[in-house]
Amino acid sequence: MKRYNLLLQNIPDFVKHLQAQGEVLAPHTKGDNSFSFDKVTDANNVILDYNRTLQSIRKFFLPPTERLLNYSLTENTFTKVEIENNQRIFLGVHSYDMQAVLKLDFNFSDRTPEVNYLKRRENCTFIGVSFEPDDFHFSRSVGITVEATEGFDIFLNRHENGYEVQVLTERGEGIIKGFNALENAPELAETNRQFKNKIKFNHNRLPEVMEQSWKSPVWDEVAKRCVGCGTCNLVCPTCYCFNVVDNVDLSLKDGSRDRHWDGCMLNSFAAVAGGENFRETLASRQRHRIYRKFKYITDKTGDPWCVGCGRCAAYCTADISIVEIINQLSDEFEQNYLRKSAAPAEQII
Amino acid sequence: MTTQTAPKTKIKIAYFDFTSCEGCQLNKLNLENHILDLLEHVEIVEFREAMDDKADSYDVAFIEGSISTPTCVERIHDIRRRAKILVALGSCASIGGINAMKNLQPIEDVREIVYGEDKYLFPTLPAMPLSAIVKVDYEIHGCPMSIPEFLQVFKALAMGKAPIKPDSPVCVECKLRENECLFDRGMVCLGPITRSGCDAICPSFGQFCTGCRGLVPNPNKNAMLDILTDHGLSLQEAEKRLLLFNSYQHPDTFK
Amino acid sequence: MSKNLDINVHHLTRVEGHGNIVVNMKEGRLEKAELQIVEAPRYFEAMLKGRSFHDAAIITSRICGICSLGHQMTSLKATEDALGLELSEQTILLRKLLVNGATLQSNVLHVYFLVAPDLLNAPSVFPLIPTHTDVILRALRMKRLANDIGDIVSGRAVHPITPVPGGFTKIPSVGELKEIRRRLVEEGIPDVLETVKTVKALAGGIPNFVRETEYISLKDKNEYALYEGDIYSSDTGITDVHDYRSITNEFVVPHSTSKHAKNARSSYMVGALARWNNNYSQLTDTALKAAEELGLKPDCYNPYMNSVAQVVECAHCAEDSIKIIDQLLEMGLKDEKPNQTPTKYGKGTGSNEVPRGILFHEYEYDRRGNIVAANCIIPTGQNLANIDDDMKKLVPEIIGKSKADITKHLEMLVRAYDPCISCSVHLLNVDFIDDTES
Amino acid sequence: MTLSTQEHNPRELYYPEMAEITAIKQYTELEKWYEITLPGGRDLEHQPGQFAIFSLFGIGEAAISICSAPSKKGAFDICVRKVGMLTEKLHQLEIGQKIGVRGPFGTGFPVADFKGKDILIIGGGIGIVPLRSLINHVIDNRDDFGRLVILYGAKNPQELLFPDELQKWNDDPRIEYQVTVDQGSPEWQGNTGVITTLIPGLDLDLDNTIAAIVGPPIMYKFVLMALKSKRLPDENIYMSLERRMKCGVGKCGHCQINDSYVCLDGPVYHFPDIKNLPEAI
Ligand SMILES: Cc1cc2nc3c(=O)[nH]c(=O)nc-3n(C[C@H](O)[C@H](O)[C@H](O)COP(=O)(O)OP(=O)(O)OC[C@H]3O[C@@H](n4cnc5c(N)ncnc54)[C@H](O)[C@@H]3O)c2cc1C
Ligand code: SF4
Ligand code: SF4
Ligand code: SF4
Repeated sequence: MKRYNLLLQNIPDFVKHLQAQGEVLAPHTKGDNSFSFDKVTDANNVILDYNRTLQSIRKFFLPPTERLLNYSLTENTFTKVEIENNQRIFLGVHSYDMQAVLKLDFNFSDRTPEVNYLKRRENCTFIGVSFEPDDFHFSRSVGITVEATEGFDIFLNRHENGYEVQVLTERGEGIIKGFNALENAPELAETNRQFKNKIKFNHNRLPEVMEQSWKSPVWDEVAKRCVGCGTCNLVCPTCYCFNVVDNVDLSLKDGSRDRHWDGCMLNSFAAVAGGENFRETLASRQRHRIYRKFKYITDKTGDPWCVGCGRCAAYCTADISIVEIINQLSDEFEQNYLRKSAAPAEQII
Repeated sequence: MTTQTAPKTKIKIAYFDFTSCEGCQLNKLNLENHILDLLEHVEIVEFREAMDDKADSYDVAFIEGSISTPTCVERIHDIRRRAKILVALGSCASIGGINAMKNLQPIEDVREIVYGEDKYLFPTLPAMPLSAIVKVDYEIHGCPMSIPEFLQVFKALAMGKAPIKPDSPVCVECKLRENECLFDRGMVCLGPITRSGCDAICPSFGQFCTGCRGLVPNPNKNAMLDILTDHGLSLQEAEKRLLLFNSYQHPDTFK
Repeated sequence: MSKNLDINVHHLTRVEGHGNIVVNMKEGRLEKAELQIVEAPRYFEAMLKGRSFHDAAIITSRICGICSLGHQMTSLKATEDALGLELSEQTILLRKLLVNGATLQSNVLHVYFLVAPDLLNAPSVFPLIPTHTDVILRALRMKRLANDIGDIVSGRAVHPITPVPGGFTKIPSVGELKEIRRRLVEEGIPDVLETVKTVKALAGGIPNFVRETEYISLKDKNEYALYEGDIYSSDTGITDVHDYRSITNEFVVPHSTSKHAKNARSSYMVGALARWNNNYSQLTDTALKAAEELGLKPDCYNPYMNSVAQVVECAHCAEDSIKIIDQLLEMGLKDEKPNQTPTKYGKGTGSNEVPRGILFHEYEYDRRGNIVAANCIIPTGQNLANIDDDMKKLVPEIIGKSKADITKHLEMLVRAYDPCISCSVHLLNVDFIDDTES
Repeated sequence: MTLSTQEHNPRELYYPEMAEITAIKQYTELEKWYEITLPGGRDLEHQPGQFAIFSLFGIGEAAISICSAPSKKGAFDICVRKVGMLTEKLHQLEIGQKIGVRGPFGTGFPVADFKGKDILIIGGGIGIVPLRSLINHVIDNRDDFGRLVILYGAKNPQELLFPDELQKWNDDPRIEYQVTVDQGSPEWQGNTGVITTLIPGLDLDLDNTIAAIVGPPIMYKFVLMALKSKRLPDENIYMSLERRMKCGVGKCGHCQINDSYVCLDGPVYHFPDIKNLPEAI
């Protein structure tokens, strides 16, 4: 692996160097206090120092609304939709969001591999960047450090005057070739940034906690505060549920079948015609949401399906924190099951 | 091959208005880019604000406004008899809307405040949505009614299918548009329990959701009040904000 | 000549809101000539009580969907006056742009869709679509442009979103303003000029009726007053906006759920014709040329000419909007936050010219910024007494005509005022009661 | 890291194939039966119990079970209850018109494992529809199986589906057919009462009997209780479940029952696999 040093003042040039090779997508400011991944039009507007973007880069692979097919009502025929897979360079991705993409890769290639998602994933280059954990980040607790490089072609690790550039793949080397404003750099001292926000247990114990939590009173307590707005689903980088609707033009001659993001916290997510709703209460929906992140897929893959980005808590309108929920369940588990078997606490954590 | 799902004949539609600002009708007249397309599929047989004609029956009656006088009650029964499908247009018609705010105060006081000692000249009832008096087939929410939803319902009816009734909250549409949440800008917003379908137009323009589309089914009102009070409103102010367009649903409105 | 006449137009069409025209003549003596306002009363003043200053304009904009921007502007001004909120120059310019857009929109709607069918003897605009397609498309294009000003600057033309006390929640982008400017230049002005031609061709159908009355509007030293100024009466001159009650003198009449108003005489007129009579010299050049073309001269006492004055204002609004956009672009748009920190609490008054005339809102706030008392005086309400007086003079003048003709004249008269009945509560209907041989 | 997606063999999952309606029968006010023919008379190649997703452009999609047996060649059958947008429009279609088909999807009944066993069919309401595929399969391969016992329950006599076939089942000496309705009518001479009332009277070879259950959500609990009291082993029970479904291919998330996807792991489930899923029944 090659390492270089990139000075802060050279970043706009670096962005321009990338722009010459493909579409560059990077964080920009959005609104008063938020950030969003958007196509770079002006290299000076790229922000590499940010806490989190409102939406993760999943929106580029699974767009919020996506046309599945076009049809003609008069002909009763449909036409296929072209799926773009041009060269895209993602600049300034945090490690947890990269991990989330790898998880979605699994979901969309498992059992019934879906061309819509997978094709958009071709021809992508990822340039990671380190971040300073805030009150909401807890990726460390799910096994993802700030400096985790898996999935990246290049990783930028922030230090006082700039970034340490780690070139991780051949693709990364290809991308960086020809950019001269880099200095060779010695390896940085291990940074290993600390997180304030933590899950009490090691994440590999959580499926066991969940196993015992089906009937926990925590679900009802959370449900009392939750308004069921679905924000937590819709901002989660590993959520991918969707709805499909047919839309027709005003001519009533043509139309499209479109899918858009959906969320299991929403009222009618599990409702069928005739009025039956298989997850009627907010408590049962909360439980399903958390189990999707820490039990169901985890039982199959061994990995938590939450990447600790903190979005669901940071944007929750009711200030509900997933870490708090997990920690409450863990406390309960500790009291009801571990105390009884008298295991020393150290072994658990 | 003949079309299977597209309409075969023009549907006869009529527009009526009750107690309202007529903003929904106007909003409809503001469909400049669409109006000629719309007229391809329908024949407008009655529309007082724009034309002189009157009709005996209609496939679809679009109705704006709340019921708030004894005459309104008679008229809406009459319209219901003539209409195959009755669609409530906008908040006044679908949920009582702003008009229903007057229900929160004793009706005599309200009349006194406005007309003083002449208050007895003008009879009034509590303001009610159409569904309080007659069966309403579909509702288009919003103050003014949301044009995207109007078009959606219109197209569905023209195709002879039931329109989709949005039942998720405005926050969903905000997220799909990647808006910065107004709570993060220090404002308070009713989006979390307000029925979507407006494409989150207010938050997208930096203004809080006023709840004009009514509440989602099974709203967790107490949690919403907690959110509002956590963000600086007193409980009374929070309730008032919630009641802006939703007074009719409030248990105190018919004291 | 029939000595007895009974006209009863129940729920007059092609006006906004519900009203009846009732005319009753017995043996040559006019017993009744009135516009009855039967719109259900809505009690906005009562609804406002106890509401926060954030909500006032949201509520009052719902008085009327057609004048929603006007109510909102007036409401915001009253609130800002009461709470001592200073506005930036940018905010004021953007608001003036909005007022121009709303006036343009409303005037186009009224002239093309509500008045033109009368002049063409059609029951509505719909039959005109196949026969006058170009004209209708032009009208739709003009309305779209006017509404786009509203959509872009205020989020939505009906019940605007972004204008709030102290400023705007979102500022339009430079690109959006430039695009609007381009369209104003390339479609807006040419379409207005075409409109002048169309209306000129139809102007022969405008009845020749004259009755001098008092004309009341805003007046400003620097510009054709739509957003700013003092109250001006053609009879009594300038009055401070805060003293509006001394001008409007509202009173309740039994045949109207909307209150009537009077100042120096038994009635006065507000709206485009009043503005024209009071402020014509401040119109843009294109507007003045349009007036000349259409034969509208200062001190015009024919209320039917109100529709013509509206066309003239269309030209003014389009041209003035271009000027405002240029000014904004020159200043450079700033992403300003609304100024919402009150410096005082108490009473405040706001006034604005809305398409139908001068509008007043007055609020009193308590120390938490909640409304203690509110009063709104609406242009159509102010015109009602004047309409009744017009009818009283008109009916004897045209009594020789057929009943259908008389009815049409009366309906057209009321429509010329572009009455906004939702505003005044919701109004209009002509009742002819005819028990003669006729 | 770019994904070399070819190794995943990505598939176009959402494009339907246009098939023709070749026969229609109206059974009840709400239910219609259709025969559907794929282009060229190609077989759908489904297993009894599987479903497909049907679509009409401008209206939407819905999951519908295939109700003919695989032995029917050149076309297949569905039976549709009119409950909403798509099903309503489908009811307006005529012979010769085309609808979109995706599938078959999901699990079917493992008929190979049922060979030599007695088959107990318990169908409530529209649940008889997916079971008809299994019933016909057993009838068509009658010697491969032991007894065929059919219990069918409906709300009232007017709602009984496949009336012509019911008569055949009733008349066939090798089928033990019993039907009951919740509410009788003056002409109704048969059983009245919920379907569970038919179970206690059954004489079953417990180890050799496979029960296949399909019905409305609330039916399962009571049928399972009745079978439990008969001591039918859980391993011998199969059931088909219904959930909201948008994609049919395990992506949209709507049909999830705990960690199981009805569209992939179901709709036909082996009871032992779901009895510990609290959201299943
Ligand atoms: C595996 C499976 C097999 C089925 N087999 C049959 C069958 O053989 N015959 C039959 O008549 N019906 C069957 N259904 C039910 C059928 O799918 C629904 O009745 C149908 O989706 C309703 O669609 P709609 O557009 O007419 O109703 P609407 O009321 O307009 O739509 C109901 C909403 O619920 C959604 N929805 C998704 N899944 C379901 C569901 N399972 N039930 C109800 N609503 C659903 C629809 O997509 C839509 O959004 C089956 C369902 C499943 C899951
Ligand atoms: S974001 Fe918060 S309030 Fe909204 S559904 Fe999720 S947990 Fe509930
Ligand atoms: S569950 Fe919450 S913290 Fe975890 S990945 Fe999703 S949004 Fe981020
Ligand atoms: S701005 Fe309002 S609607 Fe949008 S996400 Fe926030 S609370 Fe929800």
